[in-house]
Amino acid sequence: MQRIGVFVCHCGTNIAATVDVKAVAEALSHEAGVVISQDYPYMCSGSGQDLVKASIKEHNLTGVVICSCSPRMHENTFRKAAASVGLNPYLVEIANIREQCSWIHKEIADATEKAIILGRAAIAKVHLNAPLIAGESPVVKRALVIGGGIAGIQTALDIAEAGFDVDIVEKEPTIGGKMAQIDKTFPTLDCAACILTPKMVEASQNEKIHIHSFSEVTDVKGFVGNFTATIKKKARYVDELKCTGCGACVEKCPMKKVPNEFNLGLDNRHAVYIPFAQAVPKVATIDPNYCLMLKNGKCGVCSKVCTAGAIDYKQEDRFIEEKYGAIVVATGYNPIKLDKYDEFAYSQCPDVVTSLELERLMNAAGPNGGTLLRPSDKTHPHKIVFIQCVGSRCDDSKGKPYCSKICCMYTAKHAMLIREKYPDTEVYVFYIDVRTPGKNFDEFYRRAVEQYNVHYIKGMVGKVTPKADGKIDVQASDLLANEQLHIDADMVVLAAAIEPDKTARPLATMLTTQMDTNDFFTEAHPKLRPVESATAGIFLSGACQGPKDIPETVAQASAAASKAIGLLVKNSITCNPCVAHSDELMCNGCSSCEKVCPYGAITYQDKEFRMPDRTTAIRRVASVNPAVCQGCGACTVACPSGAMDLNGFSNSQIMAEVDAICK
Amino acid sequence: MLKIALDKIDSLFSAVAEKQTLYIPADRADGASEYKKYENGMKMSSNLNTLRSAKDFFFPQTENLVDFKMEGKNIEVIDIREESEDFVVFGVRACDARSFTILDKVFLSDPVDSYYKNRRDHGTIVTMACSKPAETCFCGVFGIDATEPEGDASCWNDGESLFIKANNEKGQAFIDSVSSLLQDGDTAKLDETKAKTKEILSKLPLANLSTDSFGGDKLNELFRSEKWAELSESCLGCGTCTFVCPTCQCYDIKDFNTGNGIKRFRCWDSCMYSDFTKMAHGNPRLTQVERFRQRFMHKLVYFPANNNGEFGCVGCGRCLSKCPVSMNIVKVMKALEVK
Amino acid sequence: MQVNENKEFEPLIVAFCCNWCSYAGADLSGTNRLNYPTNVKIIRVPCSCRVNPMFILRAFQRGADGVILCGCHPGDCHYTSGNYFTRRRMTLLFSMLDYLGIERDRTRVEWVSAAEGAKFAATMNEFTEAVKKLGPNRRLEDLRCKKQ
Amino acid sequence: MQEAMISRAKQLLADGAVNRVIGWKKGEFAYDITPAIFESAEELDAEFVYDDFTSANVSKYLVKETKKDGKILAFLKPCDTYSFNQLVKEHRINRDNVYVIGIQSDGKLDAEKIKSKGISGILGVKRNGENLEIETLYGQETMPVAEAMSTKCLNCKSKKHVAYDELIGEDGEVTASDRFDMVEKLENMTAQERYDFWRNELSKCIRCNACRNVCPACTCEKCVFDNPASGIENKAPADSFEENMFHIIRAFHVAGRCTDCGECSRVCPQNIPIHLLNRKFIKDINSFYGEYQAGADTTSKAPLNDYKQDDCEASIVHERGVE
Repeated sequence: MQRIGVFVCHCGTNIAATVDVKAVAEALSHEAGVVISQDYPYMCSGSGQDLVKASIKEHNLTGVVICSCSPRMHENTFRKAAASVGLNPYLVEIANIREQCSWIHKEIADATEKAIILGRAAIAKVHLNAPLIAGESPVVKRALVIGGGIAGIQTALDIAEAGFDVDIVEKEPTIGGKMAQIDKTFPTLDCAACILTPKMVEASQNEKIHIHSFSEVTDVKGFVGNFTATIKKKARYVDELKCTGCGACVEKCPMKKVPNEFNLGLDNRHAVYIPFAQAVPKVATIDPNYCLMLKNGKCGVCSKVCTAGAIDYKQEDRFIEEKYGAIVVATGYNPIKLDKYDEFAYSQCPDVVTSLELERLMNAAGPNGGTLLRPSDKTHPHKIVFIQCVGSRCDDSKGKPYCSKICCMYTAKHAMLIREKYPDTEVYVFYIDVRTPGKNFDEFYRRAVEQYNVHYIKGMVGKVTPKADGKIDVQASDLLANEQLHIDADMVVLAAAIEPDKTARPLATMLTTQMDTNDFFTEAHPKLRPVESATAGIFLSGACQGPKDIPETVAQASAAASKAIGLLVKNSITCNPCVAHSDELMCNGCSSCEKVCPYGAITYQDKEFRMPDRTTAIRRVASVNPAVCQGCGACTVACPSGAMDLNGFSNSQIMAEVDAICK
Repeated sequence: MLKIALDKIDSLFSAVAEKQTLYIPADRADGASEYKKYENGMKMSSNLNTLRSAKDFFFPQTENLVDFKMEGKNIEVIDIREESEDFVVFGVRACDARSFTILDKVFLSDPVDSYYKNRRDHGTIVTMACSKPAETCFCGVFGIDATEPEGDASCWNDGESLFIKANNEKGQAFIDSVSSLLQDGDTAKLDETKAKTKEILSKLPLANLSTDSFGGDKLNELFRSEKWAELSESCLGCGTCTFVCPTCQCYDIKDFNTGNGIKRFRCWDSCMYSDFTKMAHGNPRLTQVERFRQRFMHKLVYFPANNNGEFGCVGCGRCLSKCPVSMNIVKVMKALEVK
Repeated sequence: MQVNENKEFEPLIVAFCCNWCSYAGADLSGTNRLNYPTNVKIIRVPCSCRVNPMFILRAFQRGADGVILCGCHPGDCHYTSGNYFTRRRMTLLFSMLDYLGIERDRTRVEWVSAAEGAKFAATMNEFTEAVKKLGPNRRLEDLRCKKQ
Repeated sequence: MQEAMISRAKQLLADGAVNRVIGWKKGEFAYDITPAIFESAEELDAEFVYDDFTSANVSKYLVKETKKDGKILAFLKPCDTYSFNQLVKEHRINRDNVYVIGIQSDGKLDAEKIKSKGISGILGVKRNGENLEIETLYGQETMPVAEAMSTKCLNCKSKKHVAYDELIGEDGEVTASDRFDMVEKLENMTAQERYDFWRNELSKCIRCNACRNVCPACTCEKCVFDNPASGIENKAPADSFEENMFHIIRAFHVAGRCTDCGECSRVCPQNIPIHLLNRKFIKDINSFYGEYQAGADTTSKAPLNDYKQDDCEASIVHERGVE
C-alpha cells in the first residue's frame, strides 16, 4: 500500500496570493494513498526541506508530491532531500502550481481548483513511480583521434598534455594533412611548414601520443567511456621500427614514374617513397601498385641498399584492437573532383589548376622548387585568372550548396604572393562576392586590391578555352561594368569547393553519429554543443564538421580536446536512470526502435526463450544500453507492441496523469 | 391454422410494435441482414439468416453488471440492474431457436444468471420456418427440423400467406395480441412447400454429416487425437466463429475505471483468444492447438456430457461462411470421424 | 469538460510539453505573468516524441475537449531528432482523426522554445478559444467516463 | 497452374530442398479454402489446391514456420510477396528457412459477394470468360466475374513479385490502380458526413480481431489490445470510443508498414472496409513524404522511422480541403 506525502508550498505570497494553499492541502489529503498533506511558507528553504524529511521518516512515505514551483527549479533540491533520509529520489514528483498556475491566473477559486487537479495528477503519477538507481560505467583513460591533420594533431597534443594516452590514426603514410601541402597561410603569410612541422615533431616525440600512420579504423564497438576500435595497419613493406628514414632506398629505386600524390600528381615519385622531407613518421613506404619486386618478384634493390634491413616484402596488413574512453573525429576535407566542370577545361588543359595545386607549384618544396611555372611548358605565366566558387554555393546537383569559406581568403593570398614575387604578372579574380569575416581578413583582402592591384571582377566565368598558341581564352562577364570580357590567360586557377573526406560516411555509420546531407558530421547542438556529436563520447574536430580555416580548426581542435579530457578525467560516468528499457517477452525484434534512436543506444541479440508451447526458440530482442540512452522516448512510440518503455515517464505514468487531469 | 396474407404483414408488425419493441431481420446495404428495431414501412429481409444470431438480444456482447462509486477513500456499490421491457424477436430460424435450449441450460440452471433470465422473461421469440436452406446448413444433423421451428410461436410462409402457431403461453399471448388480424386458413399449399423444403434438406451437401463419433463418452480418444495439431495449424486465433455463433456463451468480467468510478461489465470472450480464462497463475491453454481443441471439444463432447447428449451446435453454418481461413466444425467433425 | 447552465462551456485542454523547450516556455510565461486560461493543464514529457497517440486518444476518452502538443522548434530538439518524428507521427494521426470526422481543431502541434513565453500564452489562449467554439467533444468521448 | 505447382513442390520435397510446403487445401464447398502445410507428395496430390478462391495470404504463417527446423516452400501471389518482404525486413521471417515460389494471380473471387447477390445453395463455381457459371441447389446461376471479384483484387496495386526464389507463371508489373478513389471520395465529404460514414461502419465491429490476426503487419508477440499492462487493453467494443480507438491505433501501428494486401477487409465478418483506414495512411505518406510502398524492398527506412528537416508541419491537416 502506497504511503504518499503531499507538501504544498506558499512560496511566500507567490503561490499563496492566488492559490488557497490550505484548501489544496485539504483536498489532496483525501486522495487515495495520501497519508499526510500539509502546507508551508517556503518548502525549498532549509526548514521546509526538514519538514519533508521529517514526514518521510515519521510516516515512512513511499512517495512524495511537492506542489510548488517548476520542477526545473527545485526538483533536484527535493530529490536530494528525499535521498538524504533514504527515500529513493525518483519517488518525488513536483506539481507546478506557481509558473503554471498561481502566476498566470487571477481568480483564486479557479487557480485553486487547477492547483488541486495538478496535485492529483502528480499523486496519480507518483503512485506508479519506481525507485530508480543511476548506473555507473567506467571510463577507459585513453583517447582515439581519427585523422592526423592539424586538427587531429592539435587535439592529440592537448589531450596528451592533460596526461592521457592518445592514438592518432592517419590513413596516409605521414601525419600533417592538408596543411602540410599548403605554402603560406593567410592573413599573416607565414610559411605553413614552419608552423606545422614543429607540431608534427612534438606529436611524434610525446610519449603519450601513439601515431598509427598508413592506418585506418575499420570497426568501432561500445559506447561512451568504453569504446573498442579495430585499427588496420596497412602493409607498407617497410618495418617502421627499423627504418631510419635515410632515403637510400628511395634514391636507388628504379621505378621513378609514379605520380606523386603529395604534389597532386604534378611530378613523380619512386615506388618506394617518403611523402616529404619532414614527414612524420619519417619512414619509407613501398607502393605495391608500382614496386617491381612486389608486382613480378624482380628487383629487390631497396632491400639490398637498406643498411637497417627494414624492407620486408612479405609484410601484410595488421589489425590491432584498442580500448578508448573517448573518440575524436578529425577526418578533414578534400577539394571536390572537377571532372564535371568541363567549361573550365580543367581536364583538358594542364595550365588550368586548382588552388591546392597552385600551393604546390609555388611551394619551395614543390615540383618547381618554388618558382611559379606553367605545368605545360614550364614557362613563366604573365596573366593568371582566378575563378571563385567553383562548385561552392551551387543550387545544381553538380556542386555543393554551401560556401566553402576559405577560398576567398586563400585566393587573396595567392594573388598577393604572385604580385609580390612576380610584379610583371597580371592577376584577375572573378568572384560572386568576396567574404572576409575574421580577424584581419578584410584588411588582408583590401591590401590585395589596393596595394597589389589585383583585378577583382564581380562576375562568373562562362567558358575557359585552351588555344593553339598555348594561351587560355577566359570568357567572362563583368557584372558591375555589365560587359563581356575575353582574357588571354597563361594560367587559370580554380577555387574548388571543399567536401568532407570520403572516409567520413562509413566512419559515421561505425560510430552511430549523425551526418548532414553534405556528409559533414552533425554537432549535438548547433549553438551550445558545437564540438560534440549527439553520440556521447564522440567529439568533432576541424573541417569534418564544416568548412574551416586553420585558426578555427585549431580552436575547435582544442575545444574538442577539452571536452574529451572532461570525460577522461572521470573514473566512471553516472548514467541518467530515466532511460528506455525493453520488455524482452514482448519485443518483436523489428528494429523500429533502433531506427529512431539518435544515440545508437539500442542493439539486438538473439536470445533463447521458453515459448508457450513449452519449446525453446531463438528470438531477436532489443536491449538498451543505459549508458548511451538519453531518455528521449522516441523508441517507445516507434514500438508497436509497447515493449519499449521509459523510466520516469512510463506509459502508465503518463496515462495516469491524463486520467487524473480529465477526471 | 391461423394466417395473414403476406401483403398485410406490415399491419401485423405495426400492431405488435405498438405494444412492445419488435425486432425483425432487415437488409443491410452490404447485402447481409441483421435484426433491426421495427419502424413502420420496414421490410423483412428475404435472406435465410441474419449475420449475427438472435442470441445477442438475450446475451449481449457487453453489459454492465454493477457500478462502484469512489469518493476519496470510500467505495460504494451500486446495483444497476433494472427490469427490462417486453420485446419480440420475429423471424428467428429453427437453428437459432434451438440455440436458446442450449443457452438456457447454461444460464438458467443454478446459479441462475439474473441478467439473462430478465431478458428471457420479457422476450418473445417468434420463429420462421426455412424454405430455402443454404449449402452451409446442417441443422438436421442435430435433429432440428428447419420446417418445424421451435420458439414461443412459429411461422410458415407458403408464398401467399404467413401461417402462425403458438407453442406456449407466451406465444399464445403474442397471437392473441394480434388475433384481430388473423384468420383461419387451409394449409394444403403450405404442406407442399414444407415437402419441397424437406426434399432439399435431404440433398444438402452436409445432410449426411454424422455425430456418431462424438458425445461425452468419446472424451478420451477425441482429446488425445493427433489430428488437432494439423486441424488448428491454420487457425488465426480470432474470435469470429465464437462471436457469430448462436450457442457460444463464454464471457469475461472486467472492471473499467471511468476516472470517477468503476463499471464492472461482462463481455463475450472467445476460447480462441490467447488470454481466455487467464488466471493468476497464467493461462491453462498455452497454444492455439489447445485453444482450438477446447472450442470443438466443448461443443461436441463436454457439453453433451453435461447435458444428456445435447450437442453445443445447431448447424446454422455461420462459422462456415465467416471463418477467415474456412476452418470450421464441419471440417473438424469429418477429420475426427471414425468410419 | 464542464457545462453549466449559467456558466458558458469551459473546455478541458490537455497540453503535452517537452521538458527542454515548451515546458520551459510555459514556465517563462508564468515568470512574465502572461495569462492563459485555467482550462489548460500541462503534462511534462522529456521530448515531444515521447507522446504516444494512445495518450492523445486517452485524453479525449476521459473528457478532454482539445489536446495540444508542444515541442522544441525543428532543428532545436534537445535530442536532435525527436520532434521530427513527432511531426510525422502527429501529422498522420491528426489527418486520420480528421478522416474519421473528428473536428480537426481539437488537436494541434505547436513549436515553442524556452524563450517564447509570450508565444506559449498566446497559443494557449488562441487554442482554448478555438476549442470553445467547437463545443464539447462528442465524437471521441467515452460515455462511461461522463461525470454524472 | 495448380498442376505445375504440385509437381514442382513434390520435386523440391523429393530433392530434400524443402521439408514442408505451405499452400491451400480444398474444402467442403467450391470456395472454403484453408491455408495448409503439406509434408508429402500424397498430401499434395490429395488436397493441394490453387484456384479462384485461394485468396488467403500465407506469408504471415511463415513467422512461426521459419522458426522451426528445416526449410519450408511457400507459394506467394504478387501481393503476398510484399507482405513477405516487409516481414523479412522486420526480422520476423527467417529468410534462410523459406523457399519462395512466386505464382501468378489473375485476381481471386469472394464467395460472400456471390451470396450477397442472393445466390444461395452454391455447389460449384466455374469461370466462363467474363461470366461465372454457378451451380446451386436451386439450379444454374450466372453472374459477371467482375462482380464476384474480391475487393482487394478489384483495385490490385501490383502484379509484380517483389521477392521469390523462382516463378511459376508470369511476373506482372506494378499496376496503375485506382485504389485511392474511395479514400478521396471520403476526404471530399464534410466532417459530419465522414463521421457518420465511419460511425455506421465501425459500430458494426464485434472485435473478433480477425482483421488484426490475419494482418501480416500485426505479428506482435503480444498486441497492446491483449495486454492489460498497456492501459488500452480491451476485449469488446464496450463504447463507441473503443470502436474508434481500436481501429485508429491498429491502423497507426501498421502505418508505413501496411502493404495494402487487403486481408483485413476480406476477413471482416461485418464487411467493414477496414482497408480504407490503412489506405488513408498510405495516401498521406505518399503525398507528405514521397511515394512509399511498404514491402517493395527489404532495406528502405519506414516513413515513420525517418524524417526530413523540411517535412510539412502537422498544420497541413488543418489547412486543407473540406471541414
